[in-house]
Parts: sequence; C-alpha cells; structure tokens
Amino acid sequence: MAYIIRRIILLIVTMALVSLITFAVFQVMPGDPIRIMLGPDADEVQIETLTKKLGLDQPLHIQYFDWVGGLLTGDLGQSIRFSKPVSELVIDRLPVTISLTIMTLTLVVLVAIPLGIFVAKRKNKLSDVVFSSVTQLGMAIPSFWLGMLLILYLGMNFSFFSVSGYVPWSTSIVGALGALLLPAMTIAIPQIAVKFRYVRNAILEQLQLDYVRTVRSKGITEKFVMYKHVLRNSMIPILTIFGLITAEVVAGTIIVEQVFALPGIGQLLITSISYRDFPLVQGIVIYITFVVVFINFLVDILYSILDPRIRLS
Amino acid sequence: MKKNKRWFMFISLMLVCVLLISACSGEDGATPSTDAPGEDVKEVRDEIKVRINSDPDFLDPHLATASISFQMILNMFEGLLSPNTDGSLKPAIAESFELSDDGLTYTFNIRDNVTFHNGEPVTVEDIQYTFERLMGTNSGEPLSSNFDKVASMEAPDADTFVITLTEPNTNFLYSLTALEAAIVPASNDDQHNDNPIGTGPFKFVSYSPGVDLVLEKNEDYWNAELPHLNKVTFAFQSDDQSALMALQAGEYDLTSVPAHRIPEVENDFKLEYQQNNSSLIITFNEENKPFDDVKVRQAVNFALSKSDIIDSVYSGYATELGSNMSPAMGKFYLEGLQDTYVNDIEKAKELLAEAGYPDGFKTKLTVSSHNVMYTNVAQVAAENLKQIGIDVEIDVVEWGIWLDRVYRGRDYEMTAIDLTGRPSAYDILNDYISTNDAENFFRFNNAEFDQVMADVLLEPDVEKQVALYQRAQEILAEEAAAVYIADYQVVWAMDSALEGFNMYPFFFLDMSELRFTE
Amino acid sequence: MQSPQVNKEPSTKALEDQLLEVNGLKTNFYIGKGKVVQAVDDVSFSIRKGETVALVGESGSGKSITSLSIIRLIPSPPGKIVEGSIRLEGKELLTLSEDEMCKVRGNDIGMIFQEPMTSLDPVFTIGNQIAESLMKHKKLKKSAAYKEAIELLKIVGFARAEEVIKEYPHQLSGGMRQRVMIAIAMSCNPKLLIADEPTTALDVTVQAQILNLMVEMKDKFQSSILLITHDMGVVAEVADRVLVMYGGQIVEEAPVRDLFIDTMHPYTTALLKSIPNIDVDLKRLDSILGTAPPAHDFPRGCRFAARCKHVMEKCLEENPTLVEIKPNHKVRCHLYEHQGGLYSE
Amino acid sequence: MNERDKLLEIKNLKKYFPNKAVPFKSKASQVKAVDGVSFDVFKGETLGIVGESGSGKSTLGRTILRLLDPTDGEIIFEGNNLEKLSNRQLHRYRKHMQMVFQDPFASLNPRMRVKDLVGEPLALQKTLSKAEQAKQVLDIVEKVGLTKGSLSKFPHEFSGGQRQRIGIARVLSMNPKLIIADEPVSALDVSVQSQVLNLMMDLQDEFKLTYLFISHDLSVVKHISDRVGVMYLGRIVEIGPKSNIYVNPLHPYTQALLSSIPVANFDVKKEKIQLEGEPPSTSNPPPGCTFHTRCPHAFDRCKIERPELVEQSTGQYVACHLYNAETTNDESSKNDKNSILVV
Repeated sequence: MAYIIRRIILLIVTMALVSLITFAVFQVMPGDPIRIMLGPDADEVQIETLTKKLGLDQPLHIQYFDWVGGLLTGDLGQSIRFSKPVSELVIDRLPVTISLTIMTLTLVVLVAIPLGIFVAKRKNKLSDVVFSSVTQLGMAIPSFWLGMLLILYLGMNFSFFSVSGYVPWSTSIVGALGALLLPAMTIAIPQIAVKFRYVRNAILEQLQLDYVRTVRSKGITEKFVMYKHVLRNSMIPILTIFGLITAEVVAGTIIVEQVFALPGIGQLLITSISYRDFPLVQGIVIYITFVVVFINFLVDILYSILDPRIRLS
Repeated sequence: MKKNKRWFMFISLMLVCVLLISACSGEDGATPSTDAPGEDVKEVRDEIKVRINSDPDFLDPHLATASISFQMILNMFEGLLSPNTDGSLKPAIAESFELSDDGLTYTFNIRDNVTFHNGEPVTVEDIQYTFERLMGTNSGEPLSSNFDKVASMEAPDADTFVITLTEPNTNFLYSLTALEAAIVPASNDDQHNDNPIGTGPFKFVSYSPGVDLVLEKNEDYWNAELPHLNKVTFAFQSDDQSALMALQAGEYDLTSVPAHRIPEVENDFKLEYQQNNSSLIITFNEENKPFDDVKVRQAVNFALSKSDIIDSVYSGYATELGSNMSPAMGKFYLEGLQDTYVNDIEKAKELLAEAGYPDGFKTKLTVSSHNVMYTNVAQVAAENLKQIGIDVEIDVVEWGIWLDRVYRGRDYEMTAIDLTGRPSAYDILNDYISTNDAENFFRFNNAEFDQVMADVLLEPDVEKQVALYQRAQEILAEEAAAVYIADYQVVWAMDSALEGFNMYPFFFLDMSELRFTE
Repeated sequence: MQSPQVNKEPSTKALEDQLLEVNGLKTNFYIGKGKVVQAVDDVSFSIRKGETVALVGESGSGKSITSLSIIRLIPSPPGKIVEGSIRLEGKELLTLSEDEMCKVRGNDIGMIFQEPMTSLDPVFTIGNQIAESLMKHKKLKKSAAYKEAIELLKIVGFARAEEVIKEYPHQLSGGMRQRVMIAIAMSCNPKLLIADEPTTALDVTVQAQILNLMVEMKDKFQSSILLITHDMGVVAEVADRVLVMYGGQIVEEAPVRDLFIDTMHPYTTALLKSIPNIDVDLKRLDSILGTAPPAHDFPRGCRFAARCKHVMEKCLEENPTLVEIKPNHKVRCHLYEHQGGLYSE
Repeated sequence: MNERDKLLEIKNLKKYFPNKAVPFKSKASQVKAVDGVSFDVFKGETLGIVGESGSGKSTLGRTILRLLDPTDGEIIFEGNNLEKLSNRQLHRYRKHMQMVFQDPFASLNPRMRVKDLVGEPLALQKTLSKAEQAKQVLDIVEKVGLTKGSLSKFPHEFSGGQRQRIGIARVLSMNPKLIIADEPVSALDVSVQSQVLNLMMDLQDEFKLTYLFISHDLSVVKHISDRVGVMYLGRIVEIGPKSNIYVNPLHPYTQALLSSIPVANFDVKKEKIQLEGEPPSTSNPPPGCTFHTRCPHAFDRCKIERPELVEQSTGQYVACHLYNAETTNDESSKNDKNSILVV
C-alpha cells in the first residue's frame, strides 16, 4: 500500500515537473498559435477576435495556471488548433498509439526472445556471429528509412498491408492489422536487432549459474532446463530491458506515425508543438508521462510476479 | 502449476485491455480500402479519397482563413456568388444581381430552390445573419474587415437582398463568394465549426483531426446534375513521400506531387498541371538600408536568375513572373513584365555601385522550414547574389517564428515566400503591398501605386479597371517591390479514370464535377 | 555429443559388488589459443555398493571435474571427456545418448553441490523442485510427487515440511537449503550420491548435522557416496576409502585409516601436516612450498616434483604410475617403486 | 595479569543496522550485528575471535577500525578513546590499526603494480628518498616471501596465497601496531593456508605485532591465538586463554562447536554434541540468552535474562547462567565482577 502511494506521488511529481518544463519551453518559444494556424492570409480583425475569444491575449503564466486549474477539475482544456477538447483528441488517438505500442512490443517479445534463445544455444557458432552482425546493422537503421523500405517491398506488393492511414479494430480486424503491422515492424525491427542480444546474454548468464547445474543433475532434459528454469529466471533481467524499450517504442511511434499517416498521439504531438497549441501539448505530455510511469509500475508488478524474492520480502 | 495460472491471468488481462481499447475507438472512421483498383468488377466507383497536406484550420467558413481549408470546405459552402475557373464570378445562391448607377447599391435576387444541408430552405434572414456575423454586428466580434464600408443591408422581400455601400468598390463582389462570406443557416449558430452546414454540393459527415474530413453528396443540391460522387474523403498526410506511396498502393485517388517526382507517376496516373496563381517572391524589408534604395532592389532583380530557380526548385514546372499577377488571371495580366530584369550581372553590379555598395554587402535571408521550397529557393538565390558581392546568410526558421518575426514583426532583411492566389485581381495586387494594407510586410511605399489601387475600386468600367491593374503591375516591376520569380504549378496526380477535374486560380479542389468514368 | 574413446578392456575388479568403475578417465578443457587444460588425466577408481569414498584435493586438482564427468555435466564447450570408461553397475555411461543419460542423472546418481545458497532455482518453490525429479523419474502425478516431497523433507529433518514445500529457496537458511538439496538428490533412491564439497559453505555446527544426515541417508537408501572435499577432518569422519588427487591425477588411494596412519605419498603427508589440528598442539605448521603447476602446462615428470621434499632426478624425468603397494593402498610415487613389485601385477 | 599492557579496550560496543527489508518499523527491527561486546587486546598477543556466519565477528572488526560507525560503546586504543578524537587524530590512529581481508584481490587495486601497492603508504607518510623507499619496499616484499621479480607485476598475475602476501606486505608498510585479520586464510587452499599462517606468526615475532584474528575455523584460531573469544549472535559468550577454551570449554555453545569439528582421530571417538537447528536471525534474536533456543541445558531463566560475562577460572569468562547460579544470591559481587569485565 505504501508502495502504491509512493508510486502515485512520484507520478504526480513527475507530471507536474514535466508540465512545468513544457511551460518553460513554451515561454521562450516564439510563435503565435492563431497566426500559425491561420497563416498569412488571415484578416487582422479575425485574428484579434479569435485571440481574445481563446484567451490567448493573456500572459502565458495566466494561461498555465488556468490550465492547471482546469486540470484539477479533470478538464484538460481546449485545443487551439483543432477547436476541440484536448481529452477528446487524446482519447480519439489513444487506440492507435496503444495498439501500435502493444503490437510493437508483442512483435519484439515474440521475435527477440525466441531469437535470443536460439542464438544463446549456439553461442560462438556461425549463426551467433551472423546475428551479431545483424545487430550492428539494426542499430544503424533510421526508422523512417526502414519504414520506407517496408512500404516499398511489402506495402506495394501485398494489398493486406496498408501504407497509410488507420482502420479501427471495430471496423475490420484484418484492416487494423494491415494498417498497424508495417509501422509496428518499423519500430520493432531495430529494437529486435538490439534486444535479442540482451536476451541472449541474459540466458547465457543464467546458464552459468549453479542452479542450472542442479537442475541438470536431476536428469531434467535440456529443453526443460531452458524453457522452464533458465527462461523464467532470465525473464527478470529481460523484463528490465523491455520496461526500458517501452519508452523507446512510445518515442518511436512519434516518427512512425508521421511516415504511415497514423492518427496517433505522436502525430498529434508534433502538430501541437508546431502549432504552439499549448493546452494540447500539455495534455499529451501529461499523457505520455503517465504511460511511461505506469508501464514502469507494471514492470515492477511483473517483477514481483516473476521473482518470489521480491514478492515475499 | 500455480505460476502458469498467474501468467494466464496476466495475459488475459492484457487481451481484455486491448479489446476494450479497440472497442472504444469504435463508431466511425474510414472503411478499409477494399476498393483497390481491379478489385471491384463492374460498378463505377463513386467514392474518392483525396490527399490533403494538413488539417483545415476551421470548418466554420467564417473563421477559416488558411487556403488549405478552403481547398476542402468550398465543396460544402456557397456565397451569393461563386468564383469561376478563370477568376471571374458566377451566380450561386444569388441567381442574379443589379448594381445601382452610383455603384453603391447591390440588389441580389435569391435563388428559390436552395436548401441547407439540414433541409431548411435558405432565407433572406439567413443571409442577413451571415453578414451580421461576419461584421460582428451583434457579437462585437467582427470576423472580417471586408464589410467595413457597408452602409446598410435589407431584405425587401423573401427573394431579394440589398446591400448598400458607403463608397463604390468594384472589388466588393469578390467579398461575396464562399471564400469570404459563405451563407450559413442562422439556426446553426454556435455550431458552425463542429457541425458545418452550408448549401454546397457536398455535406459534412465527419472530421477526425489529423485523419480525415469526410463529405457526402448533397442529394438536394440546387443544381440537380451535380455532384457525381457520393462520398469524398480528404485524408491528411503531410509527407509527400508517404503520400506518393499511398497513391501507388491505391489508397489515395488524388494527390499533389512534387515536380521532381513526376517521372515516378506519369505512366500510371493522370496528371493535371494547375497554374495556381500564387507568386513565389523574394522580398525585402524596404524600410531599412540597403533595400530602401530602389537601385539595390533592382540590382538584386538583375542578379537573380529566375530560370535557375524554376529549373532547380520546380523542375521547370513554373511560369516566370514580372509582378504579383500570374497569367492565370487572364486579361488582368500584363504580358512582358517578366523580362524587365533579364539576368545581367554587370548591370546589377553597376546599380549596386551607384547605390553606394560597390563591394556589395552582407545580408540575411530568413525563410520558413515548413516547406523545403523556400530553403531551396534561398540557396539558389544566395548563389546568384554572391556573384555581385552580396553575401547572403540563410536563416531557416520554423513557420511560427517566420510569421512572428518576418511577417508580423517585420524584423528581417530578405525573405522568400509565395503569395497565395486569389480570385480577385484587386486582392492579388493590394494585399501585402499597398500601404493601406495591414499585411504590408515589405514596407513597400509608393504613392502612385496606392493611388492606382484606390482609383480602381471606383472605376466601373472593366476595361479601364484592367488598364489600372496593369499600371499597378508596371509600378511593382519598375520599383522592384520584390523579386517576382514565378507562378509555380501544382501537379495533381490522379486515378486515370477520373474526369471533371476543375482548376481555379486559387486553392480549391472542386469535387462537384469530378467522377470516375469506368 | 561425440562419444569418447572407450577402454574396452574389462575391469580388473569386475566384482559383483562394484557399483561404479571409472577407468582411464581423461577430461580436457580447450581454453583457446591452442591451450589444453588436462583437468582430469587418467583417473581410475571404483566404488563398491554401500561404500563412502572421499575424493580429496585442493582447488584445481580436478576433483570436481571428475565428479561432473561421471554424470556428464562438464560444461561443453570448452570441456570434453576425451578418453576412458565410466560404468555404473556395468553399464557404460559415456556411450549413452543424452536422453538415456538424463534417465541416469537424478535417478541412479544424485548430486549435491557446494553452494546451497545458489544451487536451487530461486523462482520455483521447494516443492516444485523436489517434485520435478520425482515426476520425471518415478513418473508420479503431480499430487503424488508433492506428497512424496513432503515425506522426503520430513526425512531430511524439516518439521514443518507441509509449509516448506510452498516456500522459495531465499526463505531458507543455508543449512536448510542443503537439506533440500539432499532431499532432491535422494528423491529417487539413487545408487550413488555424489556430494561435491557439501559442507564447505556451512557453519561448523550445521556441517556436522549435514554430514550426519548424509550418512543416515546412505544407510537408509543403501546408496554409495562419492564425497568430494578438501577437509581432511570430514574425510576421517565419514569416508571408508580415500582418493587423493593432485594435478588432475590420483596420487594416493587407501582405506581411510591407512591414509592417515600410514601415509605414503609426500603430498598427502605434507597436506596432513599443514592442517592445524585441534587435538594436537604444534608450534609451527609444516607447509608445502610453492604452488601447484598450471594445469595447461604440466611438467614432464611427477607433477608434485617441484614442491616435493624427497624429489629425485627421476621425478623430474618421468611421471610415476599409480601402483598398489599394500593391499588396497596405491600410490603414485617413485619413492615406492622398489617395493612396488609385490602388488603391481 | 593486570600488569600487561592493554593495546585496545573495547567497552560495550554495539553496532546496529537498520533492517531494510522491513519498512516503516521502529527500532525493534534493527539488525543487532554487534550487541554489547567488551574485551581487551594486549600488546603482542593474538586474540582469536571465532563464530559462525552471522555471529557479527566481521562487523566487530570493521567497527573497531571505524570502517563502520559504532552505534554505542567505547573503543580505546593506547588509552585514547577513539570516539573523542578529532578526525585528524582519528586518522593518525587509524594508521596504527590495519586490516587484512579475506579476499585480498578485492582490496588490491588491479591496475597497480606490487611495488606501488606496497610503496604507496610509504610514499604518503614518510620522508624517504626514492632509493630508500624502493629498498624498504623490497625489504617488506621479501619479508612476506615474495621475490624481487614480483615487484613490477600486477595482482592478477598472482595466486590467492601470493595475493594475500601482497595484502599483508601492504599492511606492514604502514608499520601498524594492531592488525585485524578478517578470515585471512579461509579463501586459500590448505597447503597455502599454512604458509600464510606461518608467515603471520613470523611477522608477529619480528615486528611485535598484535593480532585480532577473526575466523570461523576453530583449528586455525587455536593454532595462531593466545586467547580466544567465541561469538554467538552479536555477543561474546566465552573468552579466555586458548588452553582453557579448547581443553575445558564452559559455555555449551563452545562445547558444541568444538565437538562438531571433524577430526582425524581413529583411536578415541569423541562424544559429539549435536546442536539442533541453526542460529536465529540477528534481526530477531531470542530474548534472554540468545543461545537458549539451541542449548541442551537451557532452563527458564535463560529465556528471560541475558547472562553477563563472568570470570570462572583465571582469565576465562563465560556468559552462561549455568555457571553463575550461585552469584545470583550475591547481587553486589556480581555487579562488581561485571564492572571489571576483562583481566
């Protein structure tokens, strides 16, 4: 209980800090949201009317405290750029980003772990060396470029893959898969290329440990040794890494959503920053902070599920 | 084993989460693109997906100002009049009008069978409401300065609407198109942005920020023959590369294509080249040294090679200009001005020396980063200007900063920008340049130009108007108000089965006559 | 796994009561750069049914590798059994397939290791880890295996066995974990229990308990024990027969009493003298000078020669063979060769 | 024996650690690693401290050296109470007390050559010329039985026994009065262990060193020590001359401990005292005598009252109610004895 309270306090402090930093950045960033939105063709009269109407004539710190005030009542405010409530915009886009994140993580887990095991079993053999080289390559690939490649080779040749836009799961599961698979692969492939190495090393490290010898001495076959004991134990360090990549994946979605025209949080964030949409930026930043802290929390809980030493201490 | 149970619980929990999330996404959204070419066999397609670079600023036509918004929403709205593809006007909600001899009173005859998308007929009260809203009569929040000189408005009967001006304005009719004054229903007050209702050939279905704007056929459109399409989806995609791929994958039916990528699409898609009436310029802050001196501006004009820029930035798909006015404006355009400053380095050096800068000078060219076009132009220009000793530092800034610093703050030396096309010759020449325009960021100041622009508003005779507009163009060229480089073409690539693609001298993707032929 | 070259000649002591016969065992480690560590070099010995044999040596002498070779758990690579024969009740272990070997491990041979703190899998319950063996070898159902596990825990001295099966290793002390290890090793009534330094990491008072328990278990299950240790005290108290290893080879083999009273090999002698004895007051300990030679670079002659007080010229030239000097007392030393004829064939 | 010079006096020393595993709890959950320990160390002697894991013997050594801050109690070195010294003075006294660790490798900088490892303390504190320094380093290195050639080698090039020699050389170069050796030979092979023990004894004679020798190995402690203290759960349960402790142990724990040692003696079978269970946790020690949970002679009083160290024979003190039953009648004499804990 105390642990959960501490977590919640940490979450609140982090969110407050992040929002303050965002505020500070906006303080020094030039650019008037109304003008950016309307462009040079706007009628001055109209700009004046709108600025007043949206309260943007107020100094930024007043806007900030208004926003904080709203936040305390659960109101994230109104987006300037889209003339819609921030919460509505964020919630509309959540399914996309969350689906993409979960799909990416699933891909990473489903590929990196078996691949890591595969390579660990063949330590220092040819396949191990080959995959290590692939790692180097994987780390060097920029994700937008990889996205383009995937679009060119998969998107263009298989109508199953969609190269642009999003189809909600409720409309068509196949459509949603088609829309998300390429972007998920785009984020996942470099992650897999790097992370399977960690899995390999975690497993190799476990294989060195005394308990493995004990298990073997009981006459347990190598398959069981690997999948029941070693893998389960390796999950603890692996989980740490996967907790970390979640943040990287969320960051990855920002670029990939641009490339694939996916209407997710990342795309919204970029738009909101370039349009100086202060309430929207704050809303998204709060959301992302929440997600990252929440995932860390989840990882901690998973730790305790996996590791009785944590659970029972 | 107990641990397996715990794992199972965890995995099911995750699954439930995913399902819940996806269920929330629910309701609407685009259907999957099962309409890939070749898949449907017989039926002629009646739905189209058009790629647009970014979201509209507002759906409320009175709030919207970005040209990109009108590109879409003009399909939903009409004014009393409508622009034609050649820059002239045609009747719309007003069937006809009369102008009094003193040029002050406009009497509009309202078309009978026009209804709003919500089924209500258009009444003179709605028209009255529209103009009052724009003028801020009741709210005190004016949304346009176009109607400052309106003396009165009245509706003597249900089919007639009369507007009286305080002084003649030959450009006034251009304020009555949907670009400036879309007629909207009074009953929809306060909801124009969330649920836009107009009288145009298409009606609003949904808008998902960052995703798309969906319109559908207005079955009760007063012109019974139009439109042809049942559904139009404007999908937002800012990245040209991705858009091109989506076009090739059959997910988009229509998109603009950067000129240098035309070879990739010209075999499989139908291309249309829109002379879009926008002028790419490099201009100066003419209040400060050295650009307050006309000789310096002329020297820059002589030094810059328009053809270099057109070739390198637009792959040749552009027309050289001599002033703001583009050949797209037909008779208003003065032919020949583009040759006022033919690339001549010696001449440029001479002028610079006369102005007191025999060794040139250092300056800064500030451009926005939101379109690579500006940076590309700036690089060519900097190369050109180096030849006459002008050392140009290129400063690339964010669009918001450009607007703040250059456009509004006028805190700059040189900049490159394109001025969006307008249907009205007056607007093209007056905006940004005339000293009575608040948007004069060049700080151009020429008494004769201002006089000509004032005279033209009072001149009822069209031929004489043309003469005045042409004089204005001459002044801009002579005074080297800017380096008028080119009207670049927007190249549209579309499904080859599409027909009826109309092009206007401003940003408008007219969907009303568009249809698939097979 | 490539099967090593097997000595086909029949065991000289193919007696009925022989449980384990190790013959000419040779295990190498290939540590790169062409270096070969001869961790176990031509080791032969046997264990009778019900007998406790101690394998004594300092670190690096090859005693642990010998035990791991027997159950074929040498980390491979880099280790490899290159020669020899290991027979359990006459059945050659080195030629068994990995699957068949798995049926021997835990079933015919149980093993206890030195590090009770780390030798149990930290994420599974005690019950699970005991039952795993039972389910594999005795083909018990899960519930039956757990029931049996509780019985085993009671036998090894857990009063609250029902609770302990639900606990995790970290909840137990070192001594308790070693009891669990014994329970696991004994779960399938193995014929041979290999205990690799089972009490080294434990406190003296606990060590005594564990040694007692092992002896009890041996009697109860009628197993034999191969006890690997460096503690001469433990050897004296528990073992019937002793094998002393040095430099990967057995240098002396004798019944426990003989070894202590009629010590032959200079290394064994020095070893015994260098240990402080609680019952004997010595002003100074005898110590063996120098250190053991590196296992990847043994000298040509006797491996102990460089540290031996009685070193002769011959010792530097020729490595002596293990010769039976007295009944059941063998030694690998040139000093005894002149009297060796009696018992060496 | 009072005339003997006390080098070090420890009075009621306590070292408690917060128990991190139990958050939000009061002092009750402290780990009492050292719980009221008092003894003296005389000049030139070796005091052995034996105990099983968790008995607090290592913590005791570290606390005396002030590597850990004591929770309570006094440490008096050559008559100076270390608690009352300023930091600078403390620093000076610390030089007189040095520690030899179980794992010499962990305490030797792997990137330093032997000559620098050994010479570093010399360079710091003495006004010697380079040549004199080098000579002194060589002297010390040869004293501990290493060759001149080893001077320019790195620690990893040595075996465990040799590393322990380097560790000892390094300590010797500080010219200490007291060396606290914490399990100095338990990581070594038996043959090497005897070399190091012999070395330590030789050095003691030569340099008039005083040792506090901490080990779990009763045989080793017996061999090297003059007096022996037995620790159990943070307390000293018995302390006295080696001959008394090993021949006539009084405390039931000491007795059990001694009888548990496996020995090679085939003629006389020793009677074994088998202790049940393992030592309880220091974070939750039993009340009264901490040994009562395992003691074959425990009676009611043991569960309630903590026994104090009482002298039973010359220099042999035992903390056990079995022996001071009679003193309970005479409260005053008992208190008297408690005030002078050590000889």
